[in-house]
Amino acid sequence: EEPPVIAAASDLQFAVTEIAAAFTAETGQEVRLAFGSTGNFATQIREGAPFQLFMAADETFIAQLHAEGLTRDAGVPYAEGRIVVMAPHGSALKPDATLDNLARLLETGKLGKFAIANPDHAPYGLRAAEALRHRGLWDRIQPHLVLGENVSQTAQFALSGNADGGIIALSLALAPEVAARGDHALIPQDWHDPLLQRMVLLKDAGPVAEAFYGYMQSPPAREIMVRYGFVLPEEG
Amino acid sequence: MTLTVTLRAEAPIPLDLAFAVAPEELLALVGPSGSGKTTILRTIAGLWRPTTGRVAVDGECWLDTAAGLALPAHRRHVGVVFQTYALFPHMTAAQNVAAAMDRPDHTEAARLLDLVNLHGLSDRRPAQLSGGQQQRVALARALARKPAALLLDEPFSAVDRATRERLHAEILALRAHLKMPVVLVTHDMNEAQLLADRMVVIDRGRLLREGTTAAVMADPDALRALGIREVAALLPATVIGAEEDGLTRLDTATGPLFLPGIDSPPGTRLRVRIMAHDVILSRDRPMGLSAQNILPCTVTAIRPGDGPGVMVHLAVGDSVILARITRRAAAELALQPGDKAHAVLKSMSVARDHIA
Amino acid sequence: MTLTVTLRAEAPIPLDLAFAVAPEELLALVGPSGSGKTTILRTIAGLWRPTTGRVAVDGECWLDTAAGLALPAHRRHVGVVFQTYALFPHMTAAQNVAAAMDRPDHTEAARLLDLVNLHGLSDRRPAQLSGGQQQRVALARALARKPAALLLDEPFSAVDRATRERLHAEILALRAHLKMPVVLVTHDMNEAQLLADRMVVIDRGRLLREGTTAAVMADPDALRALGIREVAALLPATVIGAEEDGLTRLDTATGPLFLPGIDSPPGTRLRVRIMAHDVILSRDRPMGLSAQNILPCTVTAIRPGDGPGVMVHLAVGDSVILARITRRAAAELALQPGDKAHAVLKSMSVARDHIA
Amino acid sequence: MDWTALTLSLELGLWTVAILLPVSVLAGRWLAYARFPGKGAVEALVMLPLVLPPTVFGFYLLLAFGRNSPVGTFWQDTFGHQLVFTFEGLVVASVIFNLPFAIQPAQRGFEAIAPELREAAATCGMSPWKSLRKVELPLAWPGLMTAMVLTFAHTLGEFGIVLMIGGSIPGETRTIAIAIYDRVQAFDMRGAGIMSAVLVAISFTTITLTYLLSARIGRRLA
Amino acid sequence: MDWTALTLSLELGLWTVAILLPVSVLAGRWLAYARFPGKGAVEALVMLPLVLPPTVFGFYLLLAFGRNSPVGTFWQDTFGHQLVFTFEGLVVASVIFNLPFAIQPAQRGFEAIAPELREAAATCGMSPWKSLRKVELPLAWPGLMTAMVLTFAHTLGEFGIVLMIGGSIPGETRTIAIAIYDRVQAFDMRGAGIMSAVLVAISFTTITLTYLLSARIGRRLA
Ligand SMILES: Nc1ncnc2c1ncn2[C@@H]1O[C@H](COP(=O)(O)OP(=O)(O)OP(=O)(O)O)[C@@H](O)[C@H]1O
Ligand SMILES: Nc1ncnc2c1ncn2[C@@H]1O[C@H](COP(=O)(O)OP(=O)(O)OP(=O)(O)O)[C@@H](O)[C@H]1O
Ligand code: MOO
Ligand SMILES: [Mg+2]
Ligand SMILES: [Mg+2]
Repeated sequence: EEPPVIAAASDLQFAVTEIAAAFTAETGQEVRLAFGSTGNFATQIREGAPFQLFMAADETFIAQLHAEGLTRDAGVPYAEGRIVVMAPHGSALKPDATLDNLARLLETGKLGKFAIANPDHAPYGLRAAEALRHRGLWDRIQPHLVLGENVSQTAQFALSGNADGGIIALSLALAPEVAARGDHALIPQDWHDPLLQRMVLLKDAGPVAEAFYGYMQSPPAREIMVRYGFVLPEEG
Repeated sequence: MTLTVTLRAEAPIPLDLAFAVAPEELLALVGPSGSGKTTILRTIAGLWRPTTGRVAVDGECWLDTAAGLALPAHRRHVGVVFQTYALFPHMTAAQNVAAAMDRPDHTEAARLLDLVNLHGLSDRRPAQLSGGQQQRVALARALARKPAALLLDEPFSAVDRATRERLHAEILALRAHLKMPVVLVTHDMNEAQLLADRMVVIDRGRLLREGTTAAVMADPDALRALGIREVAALLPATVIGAEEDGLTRLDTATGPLFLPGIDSPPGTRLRVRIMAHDVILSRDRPMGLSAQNILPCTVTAIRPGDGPGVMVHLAVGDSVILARITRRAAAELALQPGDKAHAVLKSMSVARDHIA
Repeated sequence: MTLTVTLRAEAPIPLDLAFAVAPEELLALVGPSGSGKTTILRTIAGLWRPTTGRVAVDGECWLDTAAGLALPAHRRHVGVVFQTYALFPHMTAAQNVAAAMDRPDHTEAARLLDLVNLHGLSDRRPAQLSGGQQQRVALARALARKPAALLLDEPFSAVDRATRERLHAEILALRAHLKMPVVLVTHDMNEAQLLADRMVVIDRGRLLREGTTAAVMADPDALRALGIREVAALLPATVIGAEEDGLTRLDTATGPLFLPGIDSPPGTRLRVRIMAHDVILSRDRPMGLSAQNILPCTVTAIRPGDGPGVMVHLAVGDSVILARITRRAAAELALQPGDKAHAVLKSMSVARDHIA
Repeated sequence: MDWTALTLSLELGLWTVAILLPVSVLAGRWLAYARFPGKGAVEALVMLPLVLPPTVFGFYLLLAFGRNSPVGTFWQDTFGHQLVFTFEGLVVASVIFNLPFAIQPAQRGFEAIAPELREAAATCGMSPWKSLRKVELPLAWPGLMTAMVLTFAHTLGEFGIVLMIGGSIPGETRTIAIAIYDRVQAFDMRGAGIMSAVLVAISFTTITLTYLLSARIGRRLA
Repeated sequence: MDWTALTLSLELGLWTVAILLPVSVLAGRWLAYARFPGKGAVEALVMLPLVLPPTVFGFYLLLAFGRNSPVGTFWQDTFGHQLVFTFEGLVVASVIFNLPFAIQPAQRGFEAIAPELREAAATCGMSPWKSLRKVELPLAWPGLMTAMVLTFAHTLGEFGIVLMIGGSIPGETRTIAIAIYDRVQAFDMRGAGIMSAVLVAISFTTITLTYLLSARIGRRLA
């Protein structure tokens, strides 16, 4: 029997990989992880993808799948995502929680490109747009935007040196590989709607997936999630 | 295995003709460049389809537009030598030859390549062969098929004289052996006359003249269409034997003929091509000439040409030979049909390639 | 504009020869199939590079391996007719011809196509032309270049007799007009002898014999290599005028010659090709023969061949004619060098294509 | 280095090539020789898999082959398992997506054969099948080569379709392209670099060898 | 319907084709005629842009052309603006990525020309340049056609590289492929369907017309 496949939003890359390793170490059971876009996973699940557990970046997808009877239940929220403004070392942009530096660069015409995820479909992109709107920068920043397909790609844009910075997930910014490349500042939680992330067991879920589902809610997993900057439901 | 061909088409060239070739018969298809010879061969082979037409071999019908029948080329049992050779560039000479066999037989392929004088070149690809060598591979390939009809489109045009003569002999031997009809397209009248039993002269897609080679070659109209001045007759002869000075004695209906360079054994029946312009006429038997062959004969007809020459038809036993002399000479000799005369023929004016 | 050629190579074929062609001169390159003729033309044209060699025209050096010089083909001013025609398939006949001009001149292209008897076919693509028609387009294209040297690789092999004669005349006229050296590869000895001033006989890449056409064609060794039995001499003659019966009177060093079918105006100097096997010898002037031309001459040499024939060399004024007669006849006539004799020649045995 | 993913990609490439070789021979030959009105349209049709972004094309394929589709239902009934999210599904999608790369060059390969050689083959008594084997395939070989190498290389690098149809299941549908993509997404530049280098090296070797052998194979087909 | 994105894609396709046509003629001709050891390796090299997933290839291009790279610096100094995240950047990336599609079929096209025809061109006094124009281009035309149509179609559908190098800037680097992808991701199936249909229809028409005209162009080149 092959280990179950778990579909996870790409902002979970680092956290869930580490949790899965811990899970295997603890239980001796293995899971296979597939990271990708939440929307794609939802479509694939409708077409019969053999995932047993789905960890979405946006809980609305879970609700839809539940309504269509494809999930075991309504699932549980497992985290709330946070966004940061991040700039690579040596950038003109100096990240600050209030985006003042970004605003100044915009005014003085010193800002180059600025990366966010595509707000049309990427949850992190939508929240980034809300935050920029809240700060009153949305209209002026338009000519500077480059749009990533998802939040990981946005991070690549922001940190490759070709953009002055961008807004990405805190969970990515805390990953050592990313953190090493620049500085970030957490954007206030009330500048955007919450990024409520929910996971759900799918109809065909087996015992190992169930065990992992449980493990995700256990203290060791929660500890890892916190380390990667996720706000956990109870702490909300 | 008679091959019968009837065809009619409007485009790309108006064609309208019919002919037949018996098994073991070799038909020469002659005519000016662009008159439709290749197109006719392509029709027989199934590579071109006329508006209406019928092609049959030995009762087996290959094409019958009336009946809506058209056998694809690969199911017609023909051997074709294309004007452009069309060798397979990725195969060696031997592979090209073997490609035409139903089951490749490399010994046989080697034998055929020897036959066309290509010994030792069987592993060369076409690009490594000279023009004449390629043409001979094409001939070997056509023969390899053991075809029900052999179609040769100027198959010796790029081959030197010596090789050509050798190939002529091979074709004649094979034809008798395989009992197949052969259609030969050629611009070389000597070749046509020596090899062919019958000739079809075409011009602009139409049959101008058809008949035995002797008859066609004696017909000034047909020859004019071909732009030919060399009329010749074929005199049947039997080899008697070699004389000590190297000449060979042959018997004809009217007496002995001494010719050089004949290797055939005594008893062999030959046809000697005697060019009309090579024959000198004399009323009396001439004396003291270097010419060795003086054949008594009877004048049967004197036909004026459109130039300064006349064609004198001479009966020599059952055969006819032709003498083309000037009108002036005819007048001086005062020849009349029925007169006795002597045809003077040099031994040396009959070249080896005029004997088949 | 003399073309000089020296070349040596080991592969693909061992080649080792040298020759030169003067401006206005036509050199026939003859030899068995596969002997290297095409390779030599390709060397001159710059399409093949020998191990060592030199090719120069009129002092301009095209190839000099010693000096490390090799002009690319497009900078050598040659006109080439390829054995396989090599027409551009995407161009019409006229476009093919114009493609060889530095600045396309469609009037000139049309004129050249007329010259090769292709009037009305100038808008056809090669695929829509017969073999002989394609060959003539190739000839027109080679001429269109107004080359410093014309290289012809069996340029008339696919063309019918009448057209061929016409093309012979055009080539001769052009050569005189353009003053270029011409190298002609052919298997047709008649063609070679009529058109060529000199001949080079090659065999397996080596020069076997080189000399004036008359000399080479009188050399039994050279002829044997070519598989040829038709020795001939060229007798210079001047046209006097047409007689009323259609024969033309010509003057030679030894008296008048009456030949049919000569259209050239009085005063034209011609060369009449007299085949050795066509000449009959007689000690006394023969009487009562249909043959019109009886030329007094002196025996200069009697050379035995290796067959039953001997070659009698006859002085006719400054020229030489050859008579090939049987040894038996020579013995009967008891000919000795220095003897007077009469060469008997039929008017009709000199065909129109034997006069140039 | 994810060797499983690499093996999977190579297998996918080989299967795709193996299936597309006969397809491109038949379709390419037909398009090369047939003359009919609307041929240009058919040739354009063959190109269409290219014009949509692979992920989108994959998305539509997923709908077309998914478990709610007639094709998906048929496959399920016939083979007892679904088509999408399996290796078979990847092969099918890859074959469809690579049609343009396979058919066009093959067609040009057949078009380059002089008609007189096909005629010579027929008059040598070769059936169309034998003519194909002995004359046309060897002569069209360079075109077929191009078709196969383009297809193989493109299959290795294909990402969007494979992701949509396959779902990136490790060991089953996660190809080396997806694995490298994941490494890049995870900012694991070292891992991505190693995988890329290995993939490029293997591809380079394979394709070079293919070219070196191809002349020989082309000849041996004769 | 995002007409701006469509126009952008068509422009990108045309630019790519326009640049790759001369490149593929030169490189394809050289590879077709030249004989040298290691030619198989050069041909394999040309294929390599295909074997990496486009997004990854795009990522490496982003690093190679980025503003900290020598290329990026040079571009900035020469043209006064950066190369990545601009239309020019897309064109450059697209040209590189399409090299295999352009060069291989062009090479086969040149290889299909009988050597005797090039020889005839030379003895007709045509310089290599004139021979190319009058003889080789018309005869290699089918191969060049394939090269150009594959390149054009593939550029329309290309997503990964365009996204990485371009950054999906509306009106500048957001091509129709990205726009359609975004619609699909946003579950706007109607919008995605309409855009896909328009793209397919326009591509189909363009390619069909190209094929129909190509024979004529090929001839007129003569
Ligand atoms: N690439 C090659 N490899 C080996 N041998 C070759 C190659 N090319 C030509 N040859 C040989 O070189 C010889 C000379 O060829 P060439 O074409 O010059 O002959 P040719 O005198 O023109 O003959 P033909 O009258 O038949 O046209 C031939 O025997 C041919 O087989
Ligand atoms: N596709 C075509 N379109 C128009 N005319 C054509 C086409 N193909 C052949 N022809 C013409 O048909 C005629 C007959 O051609 P064919 O090849 O049968 O002549 P041929 O007698 O073999 O001549 P040759 O002795 O020169 O080979 C020629 O005048 C040729 O121009
Ligand atoms: O679902 Mo994402 O990780 O915002 O692209
Ligand atoms: Mg013909
Ligand atoms: Mg030759």
